[in-house]
Amino acid sequence: MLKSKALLLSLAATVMVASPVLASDTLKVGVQAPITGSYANEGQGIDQSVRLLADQINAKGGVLGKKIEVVTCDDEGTAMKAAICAKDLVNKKVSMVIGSYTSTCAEAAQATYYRAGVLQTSDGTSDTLTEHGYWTFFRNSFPNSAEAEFAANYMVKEKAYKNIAILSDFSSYADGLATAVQDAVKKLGGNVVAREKIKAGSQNFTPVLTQMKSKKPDVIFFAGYYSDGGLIRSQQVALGIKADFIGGDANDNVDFVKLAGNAATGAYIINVPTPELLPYDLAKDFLKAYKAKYNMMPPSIWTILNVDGMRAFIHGIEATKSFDTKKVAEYLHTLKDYPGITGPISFAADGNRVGSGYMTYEIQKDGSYKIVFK
Amino acid sequence: MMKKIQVIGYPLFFVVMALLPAVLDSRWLVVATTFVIFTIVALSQDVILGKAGMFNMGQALFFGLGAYTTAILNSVYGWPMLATLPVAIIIPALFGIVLAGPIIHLRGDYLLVVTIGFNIVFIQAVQNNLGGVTGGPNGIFGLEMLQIPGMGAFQEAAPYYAALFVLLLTLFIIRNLESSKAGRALHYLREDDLAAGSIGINTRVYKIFAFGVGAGIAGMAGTVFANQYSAVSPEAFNFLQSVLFFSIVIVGGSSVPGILLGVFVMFVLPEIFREFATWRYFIFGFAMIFTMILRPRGLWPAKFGRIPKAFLEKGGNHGQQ
Amino acid sequence: MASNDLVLTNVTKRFGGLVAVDDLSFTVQQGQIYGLIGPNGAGKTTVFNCITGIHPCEEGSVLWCGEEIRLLPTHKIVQMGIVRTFQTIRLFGQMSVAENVMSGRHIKSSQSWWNGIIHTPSSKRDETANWQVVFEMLDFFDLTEFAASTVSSLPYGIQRRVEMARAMAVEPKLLILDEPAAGLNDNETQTLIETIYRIRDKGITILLIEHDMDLVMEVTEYLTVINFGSKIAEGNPGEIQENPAVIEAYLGSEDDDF
Amino acid sequence: MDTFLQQLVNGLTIGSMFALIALGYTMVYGVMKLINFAHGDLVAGSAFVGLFVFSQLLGGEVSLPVVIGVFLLTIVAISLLGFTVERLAYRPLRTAPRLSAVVSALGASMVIQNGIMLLWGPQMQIFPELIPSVIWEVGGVVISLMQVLIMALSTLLMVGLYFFVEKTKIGTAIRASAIDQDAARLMGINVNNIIVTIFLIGSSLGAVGGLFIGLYYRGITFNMGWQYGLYAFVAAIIGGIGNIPGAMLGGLLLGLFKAFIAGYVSSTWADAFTFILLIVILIVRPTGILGERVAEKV
Repeated sequence: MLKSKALLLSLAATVMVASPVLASDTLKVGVQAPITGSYANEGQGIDQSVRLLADQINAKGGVLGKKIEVVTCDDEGTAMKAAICAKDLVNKKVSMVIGSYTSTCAEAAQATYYRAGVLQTSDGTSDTLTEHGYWTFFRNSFPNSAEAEFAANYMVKEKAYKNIAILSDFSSYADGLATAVQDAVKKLGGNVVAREKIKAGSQNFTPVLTQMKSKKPDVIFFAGYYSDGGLIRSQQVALGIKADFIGGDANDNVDFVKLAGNAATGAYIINVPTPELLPYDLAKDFLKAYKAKYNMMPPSIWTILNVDGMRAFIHGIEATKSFDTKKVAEYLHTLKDYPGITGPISFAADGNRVGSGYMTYEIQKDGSYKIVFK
Repeated sequence: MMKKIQVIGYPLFFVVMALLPAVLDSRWLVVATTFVIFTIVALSQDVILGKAGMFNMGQALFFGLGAYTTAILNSVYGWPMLATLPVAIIIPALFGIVLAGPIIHLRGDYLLVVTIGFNIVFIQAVQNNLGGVTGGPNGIFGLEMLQIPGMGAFQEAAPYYAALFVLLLTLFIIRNLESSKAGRALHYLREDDLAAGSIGINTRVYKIFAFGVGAGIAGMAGTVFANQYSAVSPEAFNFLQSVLFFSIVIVGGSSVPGILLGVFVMFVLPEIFREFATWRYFIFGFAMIFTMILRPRGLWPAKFGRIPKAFLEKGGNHGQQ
Repeated sequence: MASNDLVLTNVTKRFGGLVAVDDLSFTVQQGQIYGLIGPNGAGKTTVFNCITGIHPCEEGSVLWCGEEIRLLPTHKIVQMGIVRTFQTIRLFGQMSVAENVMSGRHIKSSQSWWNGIIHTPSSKRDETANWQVVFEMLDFFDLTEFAASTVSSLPYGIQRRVEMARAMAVEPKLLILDEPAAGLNDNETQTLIETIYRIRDKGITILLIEHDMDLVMEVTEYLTVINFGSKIAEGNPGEIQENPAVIEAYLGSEDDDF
Repeated sequence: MDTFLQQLVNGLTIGSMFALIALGYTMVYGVMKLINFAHGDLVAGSAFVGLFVFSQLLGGEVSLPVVIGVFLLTIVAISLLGFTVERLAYRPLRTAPRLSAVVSALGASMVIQNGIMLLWGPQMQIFPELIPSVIWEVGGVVISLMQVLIMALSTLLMVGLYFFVEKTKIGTAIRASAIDQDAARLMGINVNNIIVTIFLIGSSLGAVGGLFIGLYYRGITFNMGWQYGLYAFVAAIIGGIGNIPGAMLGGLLLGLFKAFIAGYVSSTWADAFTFILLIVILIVRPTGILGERVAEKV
């Protein structure tokens, strides 16, 4: 009896403490992104654009009358920090999380969000992200397998390369993409002459490239990040390897061109459109606002994809007139062609974004992109 | 002084630790759990580095081996978490023994680089998905979490209590080690390898023993770590982690309170000062330098003179501080 | 072959091109106090290192109790009952006197390696019994009052006693002392002489190197003199003092210890 | 065969850089018996200072005097930084237990690494293209002007250092201090000055290494010092730490190992094989290839 009384008291205390929070009428949106570390500019881009979108929505009166409050946690691009971030954000009672940039960090945090019923959207392209059956997770980009099919089709059918060399780093995203490309190429009857791995950030890739040279590839497909891709391209040219270079989506970053220098000219990159090339009015408006607020362009398309993820969540809340994440998720799993900055947004039942907006770009002398294949 | 701490300090410490989950939110509970786990690893590192005086900078390898053993047994073979514990002790311990065998005759810095090497080889092996069971660069996710029956709402604190229990077990082992022939042999060979041999200690065997015990305890920590995150990934065991454990033992000093302080200073403080994100490690480096200058033997150095009380009362107390 | 003798036959030890010990033979009989003397750099300590396995010799044989120990590792030789002290004291500096002496009980202790992890009633009994011996040993060397002191903080003379106590804790059959009187004052040296006799009275054979000729001539029963690694004389103290080769060696080297 | 020769060139290029950096470790170790963990971060710092000197101080226009100016100013700045590290982090610990000095070195490494991050940010910076990217193809082997420069300048510096240590009075004093500091002091050698000298020389060589990294790879990050430091340290150990020709040999060997292992054995296991080789070398020769075996005096 005494015990239950104590329980009641403490419950009352909790309510008293908690009620001001409820009364504040905010919708908490978490950002889990690498604010520091190797992918800092991507992480900061995500954070900035989420804050911009929140400001825009708040200016229009918020979501169902609630203002959006953004809470950011820096996962430094490491899985362990991501796991801590997840608990932190859940603890701060966010109802949705935007991020993270890398598949590894998104995956390390997934289970925690799932258990807490917090919606999560990430640009991570690793296929495994949507294989756990978590109803809370929505991918705002397109999975590796979609990119792999596109890349294989481009290399084997469009360009008819005879010898294809594939290179990746050790990260789950890159290794997964490279393996998917390898499988897709084989399925189309292409010939993979080399499949090698490099250590991200190790700078000296000449031994691997030299060895590839002896296999006489017509093309080198690099699945990995721009910070290595730029160097690989420049070292490839310095070694006199005549093969074409195709970089996977994560090479799509302004630093790729800076790192590769003159060698960047003629390199191909496969990705969904870069921010500047998005044909939609929504995109033009958002980029203009971004430029006005931060005096720079978003670092890459990934930033914008994450914004679209958040927009879909907000739309879900408004359409269901509910903050119940379960209801919102149910609605989103059947979402069809909701207009997005990066094109129409549709989700499959497993949380994958439906469609494939991939294109191949060729880097021009002035560093700009030219679409060569859609 | 020392005595007082053992009599009052330890029980007090454990009471405080046992009550912590009641006041911590879930983020700080994660930090507290990791604090306990890192303490276990640092204690295991201390067996090799502090007690036996061997420059080991690869302790994360044994920690990782334990974690991966648990993760693989749980995810691939479906063993319950708790059942993996003995295997997660034995496998790292065996690795410790086998790896130490050919290298323990190496002098200080050579040993240091070889242990770093082992650590790097291990990381590359798990990244390359050795045997198809390590999950590659991603690691292994979605492990079962140890449930403690009857904890109800406190279930979130289960990994914390599991870690705390293992810490208790570790302290029990360390205490036994200190008052045993084998434990003293480690101190002797640290102080003077040759003199230790000259009174009949088989230094080679005891150096390997130190690696075995250190690796076994680290493996145990690995199990609770895998349990806490319900995941393992290669980067959590890379050699920079080994550097952290190495620094903890030296900064703290080779004693139990020293190591607790060391883990607090080297792991918890940076978490507390998260807001100063970019500045914290900069200032931290300075703190490490000044700690070493001001207290070259660590914040709380090991004290010797562990003589059974009964004999001390008989003998003089001359010179005892 | 007498059972508990130490027999060196044609022992040769080289360091690179340098012959440190050259074809040396001598026999230490059970119960003797045996002296090994010679000028500085004659190779005396090297002989000890050969016997105790620290630097095994390449040629010759070292027999102990009828067994060849030339190539055995140090710790095995200790287990067979040969224990030494060092010219430059080698104690476990940060540890207490009692812990230092306890190290000598290592090979006498019945604990297994796994008792380092879990104690058993018998390991606890063993532990207590060994501490008992340590305190007897401290008593024997008059060190009880320093039991808990850190060794490195003690004066030199006391450290010498601790080192001997540690060696004696092993319960050796043969005790090898490398310049036990070095750095001791007259009083301490006198105590040392008495101690050596008391050790011998326990039935322990003693082999020693010493520069203090008064001490050597007083305590030893038999002597071997070496110079440049080879034997130049052997005999009882009286004979050695008369031996012209020995006088030549010491005077020739202008060694003022003699 | 072309591939083999190409790998040889690759290996010698990276090996020369390792050797330059390894010299800094080995010289400090020789005299102080201390692993200078901050050395790798000095190397990283050098690339950033070089970037700053070029773009902020010397106007950002490429010309030969400017390139020489970048090298000289950076070397001066980094050797001063090395000097400061010695004063602040190592000198107060000269009589302390060895492990405390190791941790102090780790602390210094952390300070420099995070200092770079605070000054230049966490993003990768792009090093300017100071050397024209000229390449030649000789019988199927491609070699760039940058590679030739790296190998030539490294060789020159190493030969110079060798003669400095072997033939000059200061060099003799360095060798004497390495063998026995106390005896050297008794012979009238100011060991403090010798230590300052080796820190200045070691940091200068590291500075050149850092500039090479910037020039050759272009992309520089604040935390890249760790990996170069680790590999250079391994090179010094392979050669026999404390031994100057050993560091040169170790650096070149390590560069070649890495090239041939990544090339011929497996790129996915490159690191593992490198360290397995190191371990095997140390098991066979416990003090490195040119290291001396020291018997403990009893």
